[in-house]
Amino acid sequence: MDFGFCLSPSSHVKMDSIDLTTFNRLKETNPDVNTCIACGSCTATCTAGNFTEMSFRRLLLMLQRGKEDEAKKMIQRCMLCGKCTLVCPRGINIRKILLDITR
Amino acid sequence: MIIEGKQKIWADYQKDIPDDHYFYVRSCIRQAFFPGSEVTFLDITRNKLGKDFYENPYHTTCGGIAYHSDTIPQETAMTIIARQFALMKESGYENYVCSCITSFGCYTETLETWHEYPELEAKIRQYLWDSCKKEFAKPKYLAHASDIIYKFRFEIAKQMKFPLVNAKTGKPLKVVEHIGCHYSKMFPSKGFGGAEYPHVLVGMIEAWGGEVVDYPERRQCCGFGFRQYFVQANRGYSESNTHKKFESMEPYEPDLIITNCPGCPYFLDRWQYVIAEQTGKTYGKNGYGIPALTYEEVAGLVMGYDPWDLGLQMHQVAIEPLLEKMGIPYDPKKKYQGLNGKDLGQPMCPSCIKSV
Amino acid sequence: MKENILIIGGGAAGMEAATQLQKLGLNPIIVEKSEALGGHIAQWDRLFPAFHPAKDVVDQMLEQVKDVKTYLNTEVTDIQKDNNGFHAVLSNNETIDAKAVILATGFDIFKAERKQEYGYGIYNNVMTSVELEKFFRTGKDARINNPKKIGFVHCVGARDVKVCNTYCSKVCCTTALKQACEIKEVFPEAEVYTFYMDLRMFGPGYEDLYLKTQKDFDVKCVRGRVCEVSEDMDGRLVIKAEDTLFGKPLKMTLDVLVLMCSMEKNKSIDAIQQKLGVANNSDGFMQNKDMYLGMNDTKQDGVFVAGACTAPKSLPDTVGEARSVAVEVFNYINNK
Amino acid sequence: MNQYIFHPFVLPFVLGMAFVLTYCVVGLFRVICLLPKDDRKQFWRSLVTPKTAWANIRDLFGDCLFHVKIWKRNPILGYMHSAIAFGWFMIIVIGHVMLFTLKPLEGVEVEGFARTFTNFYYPIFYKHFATETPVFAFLMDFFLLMIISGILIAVVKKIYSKIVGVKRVTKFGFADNMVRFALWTIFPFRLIAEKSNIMAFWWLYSIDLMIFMCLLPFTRYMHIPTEALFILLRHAGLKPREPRKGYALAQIYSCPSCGLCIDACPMSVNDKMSGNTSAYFMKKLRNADDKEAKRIAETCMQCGKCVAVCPLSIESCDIKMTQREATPYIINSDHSYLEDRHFDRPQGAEKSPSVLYFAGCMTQLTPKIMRAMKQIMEAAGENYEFMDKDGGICCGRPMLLSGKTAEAQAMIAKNTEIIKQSRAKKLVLSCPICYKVFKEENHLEGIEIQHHTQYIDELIKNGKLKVNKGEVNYVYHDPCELGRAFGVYDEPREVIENVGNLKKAKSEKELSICCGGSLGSFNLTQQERDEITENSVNDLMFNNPEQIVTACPLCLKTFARKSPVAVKDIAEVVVENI
Repeated sequence: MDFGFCLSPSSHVKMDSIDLTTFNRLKETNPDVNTCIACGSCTATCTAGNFTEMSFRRLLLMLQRGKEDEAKKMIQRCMLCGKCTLVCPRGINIRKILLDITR
Repeated sequence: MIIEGKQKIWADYQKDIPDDHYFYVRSCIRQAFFPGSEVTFLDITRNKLGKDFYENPYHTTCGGIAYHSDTIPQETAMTIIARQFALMKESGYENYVCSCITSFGCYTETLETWHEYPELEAKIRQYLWDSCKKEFAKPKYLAHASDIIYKFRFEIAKQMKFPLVNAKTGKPLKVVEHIGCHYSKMFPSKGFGGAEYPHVLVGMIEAWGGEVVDYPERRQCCGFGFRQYFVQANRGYSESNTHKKFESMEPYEPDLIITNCPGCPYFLDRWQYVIAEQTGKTYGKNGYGIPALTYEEVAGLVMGYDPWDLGLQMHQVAIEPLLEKMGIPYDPKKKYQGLNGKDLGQPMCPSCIKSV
Repeated sequence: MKENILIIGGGAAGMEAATQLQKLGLNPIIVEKSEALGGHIAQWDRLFPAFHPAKDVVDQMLEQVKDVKTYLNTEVTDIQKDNNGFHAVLSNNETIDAKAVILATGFDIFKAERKQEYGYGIYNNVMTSVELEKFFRTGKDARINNPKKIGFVHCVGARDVKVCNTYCSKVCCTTALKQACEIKEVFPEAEVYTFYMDLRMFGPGYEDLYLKTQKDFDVKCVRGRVCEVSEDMDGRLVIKAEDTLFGKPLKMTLDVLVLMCSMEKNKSIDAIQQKLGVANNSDGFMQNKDMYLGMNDTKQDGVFVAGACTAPKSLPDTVGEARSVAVEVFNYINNK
Repeated sequence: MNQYIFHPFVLPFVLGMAFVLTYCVVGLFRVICLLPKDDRKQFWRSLVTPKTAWANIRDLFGDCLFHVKIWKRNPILGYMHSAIAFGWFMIIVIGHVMLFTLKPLEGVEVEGFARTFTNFYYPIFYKHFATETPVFAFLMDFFLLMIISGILIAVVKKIYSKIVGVKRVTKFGFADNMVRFALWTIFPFRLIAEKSNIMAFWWLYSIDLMIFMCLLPFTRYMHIPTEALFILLRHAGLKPREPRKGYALAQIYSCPSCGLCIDACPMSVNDKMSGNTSAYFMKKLRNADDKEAKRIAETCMQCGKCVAVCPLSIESCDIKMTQREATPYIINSDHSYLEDRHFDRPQGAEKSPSVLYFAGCMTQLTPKIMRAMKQIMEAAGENYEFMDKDGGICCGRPMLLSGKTAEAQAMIAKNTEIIKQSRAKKLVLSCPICYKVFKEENHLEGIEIQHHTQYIDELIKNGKLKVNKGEVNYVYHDPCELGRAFGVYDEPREVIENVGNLKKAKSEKELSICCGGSLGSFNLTQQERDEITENSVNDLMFNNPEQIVTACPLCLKTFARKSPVAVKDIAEVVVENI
């Protein structure tokens, strides 16, 4: 029966059931991923971010919140220019992490 | 769960309710949704408990729906409320009892606002005079009708015929209590038990032999939300709220939901049908739903009122399994007969949720 | 003859002030309401940022005040001032005459049950940071049974107009990270989350602790305040918060929730404080003369303050103030 | 067969020789077959083209026999190598010459197959079978002693490498050590055998030869036969395409693991990182250790210094790139959002700019370079325009470095399109990383591409830009992608000499040490990079300059972290002296 409306999906991130395989795999080779302090420098300087919604800070969070599909879509925008790595105050090897996600 | 912790909070959030002589105002929508509830309330309080309840035939809506839907400004809503108070004053009462939670919220909000901004009260006083030539007095006590039942829950328990107990097994029924958001979430001190662990319905359930279910989404709104429900495209949000609650309470296998707000029982009841149609899922046993009743209906049931006199046939979720559990006799043939014995006609049966 | 200085409160501030006053040739007298010196710090297991045993510090302090005249289980019930100084009556009916009074009354821990939505005292597995510290000391707490997921809520009773505490309690952020590391040490397999509004790592080595927490202990810091806690059928805790950095609400089940309770003004001294004419500031703590150069002075001649009675303070802050108050009092006595 | 013509002790040698010859022929066949078709054609053609043929002959002698490059780098090592290689070669040649000039002993004549077979080992063991004339005797002894002198140096180098000026040497496995030991002992045994004619030493000599030749294909000494092929392939102008096939394979086997690249590599600041150097990379490839080869390939900063110092000019950087390209990606890039990017012609500008300036991503992080360039172009009265004032598109070099060639090409094409839209005659770049891409990848025919060092040098030389000579002592750091990649060494130095005093660094030009910030490496951590930077800064500070000047925004940012003196871009220094 068409009621003209339907159940809207929950916007909650359900931490009990999210799949962290990719993030955990990443963590093994890049312990850096844990040290992000979400300052957003990477996003602000991003060459691709100048034209798109690319944000490494958010991308890391997506992986930690089970939004792997969104993360994979976002990472396609990256030009690997490495500016993010240069500005990261925690010295995270962002370019390596980005490459590792795509391989 | 540490019950002592709750009891401490309940003790902290108590309020004075006068013993007698109340001015009663009705809810706009309850009379349509659950027509037996207010009648039962008045019958219990007047005839079973011997209290003086006065209804002024000139009272109107409190304006809450329009106010919360942003169709009238606050001053208008306040002036409507001021007129209700004027009626109370004219009738010689000072204890104001409303049937509706939205109204209760509006009255509380108005009184608190006037308390903080006396100039606004003066302005409303002028508006009321200009428009109706009436003068109001602020009620000495403001209570919601469920507060009254709460206050007299033990008196009711004394007259109880069918406690909230499974008649066959002797085990208490598992009851979900759902409080209307505007009962105490805005002003925690105005509700029995406060905002986080309200006691008003819990007190009734415990007094009448039931067992309260405290499930993770207990605090969640039923999803009525005027703006959500009134616009068809937004109704999905409303339904989703209810859905979330049912998903959360399902593992506890509750026998009954008891509510104190006009919207909540309606939505907790009707959405079960919509969810069943859309997802094929029902939350009661054997394809039934979970009955969602008003506190007056529950009070009526335990006191031995005839289920059809209480208007329980107006519920979407079939009430019969609950009646059987509680051992309440009922005549299935009379389900769709009016008070005058005339056939009301039977509703269509939904495909996914059992209605008989 | 050595001048008497009355110190109310035998915590870190009181003990350290007494030590220094003694060295300066004055006669400090400590009045402590509880049964032992040490104050809150004596209840602590280890101190941030370097996980130093608190007992070490307390023992050193106790050693230094062993010759100081100390009243335990004693409160000041009355105090009067005249030209000769202060005359205090103690709860044991003794009287003390002193030339100056130091209020070193410290703080109280915020009563977690006041944040009803967190269900402290209602849900079995909600505990406070103080209780967790006790667990670290004693290894015993009925609520901690090999937990798989542990959450910390920052700012409980701080930065919260709903409990009338708008100030930041300063030390809870660092304490939370310290405790997160410690619980991870005890249960290495557990997932540990902290829910913070801002992480205020204000001191030397604190930011390093933060990095260590993230890198070595894999503690997950979520920016967002827990808004609601409930219990599921198994007695585990279901919490809701927003991950504000991600912009989405978040829901998870935890085995233990630790509430980082803020510091509040110690109200048991209110009556004496009033008699001494020391006002409170807008945060409800004692008002000092000014926050830059007069932090140990009050508007009342001869009445001094030190430590967390004026604002939430860390141990080093408190010790620093205790030392400076000793100099202030020394100068006050000598210039009289 | 006469007993004097044959003795069983020649058999181990014959066996070893047969094995190594077979192996080499099969290997040669494999390398040539695994070349892509076009490459193979190109190779055959090069063998008959006079120019390349001459180069082949020159290098075969110069490199394989005389080791001219090692002589230039380090005379002691040069002598060591050529003593062994050339001496051995001469012994073989003279031995064969003797075969034709001398009659075998006792007038025994052998014909047919027996004769050929005899020739196979005769020159190697002739002393046992024949007596030579004094001239030959002298020559043979001379070269034998020459070899032994080379081996002596090798032994000393092994015991204490610093005597010969080598800090780090390659660490070897069992087979390599065995062969080395065999090599060291072959000639002393021969000497003893020849002088004493004791059978045991002839046996030892022959067995040594066998060990050497049988293990040769599995060790670094394989470079002896392979190098010749590698020289031919290199002169054919081939590029490695896959990490372990064709041309790359020839290079892998040509690497002698001499370890010159280890000392040269900027990463050799500590033992752990020195394992990332090219010598080890080639070794891992030879051993088919793909995991390690991949790791090293991705750790390399691609500064090119190992190639610059390699006596064989093995293109290890290119092979590492093929290794990177071989790593598959599961997520492809999508840069479709760049499609509608175009050249933003400034409002009111009717004329096309004559100079188009592309700052590049890295220069966006060093705005002072952009500002200085602006001031220089203003001062020179140039008609210029910025290409990426509001953020441009990455040049594509980082994508190339990550092995994503196709994706990089899309970005390169877009930038080409934008440059062409501008109708500028000249493209000036501040970033050597971009410069490399624009020079090598973008098809910008008719547009002159200059790095700003070249551009400023030109402006000064043609008088458009007037500068004053200041008193400051500068040292210039050669960015890898400008210096080693394109040999732009003189222009920046001339510019600096125009505005101040140029001090020398310890290592200059093609030996300059990467700053450590290179985009080439994926794996280096910040701490590791910092160590490299510190070492590079120390090298630059050799003559106590007052300021470090570089010409790359990335070097600038990297040095600034660690330098005790001010670090400036060449453009800034020029602006200060206009």
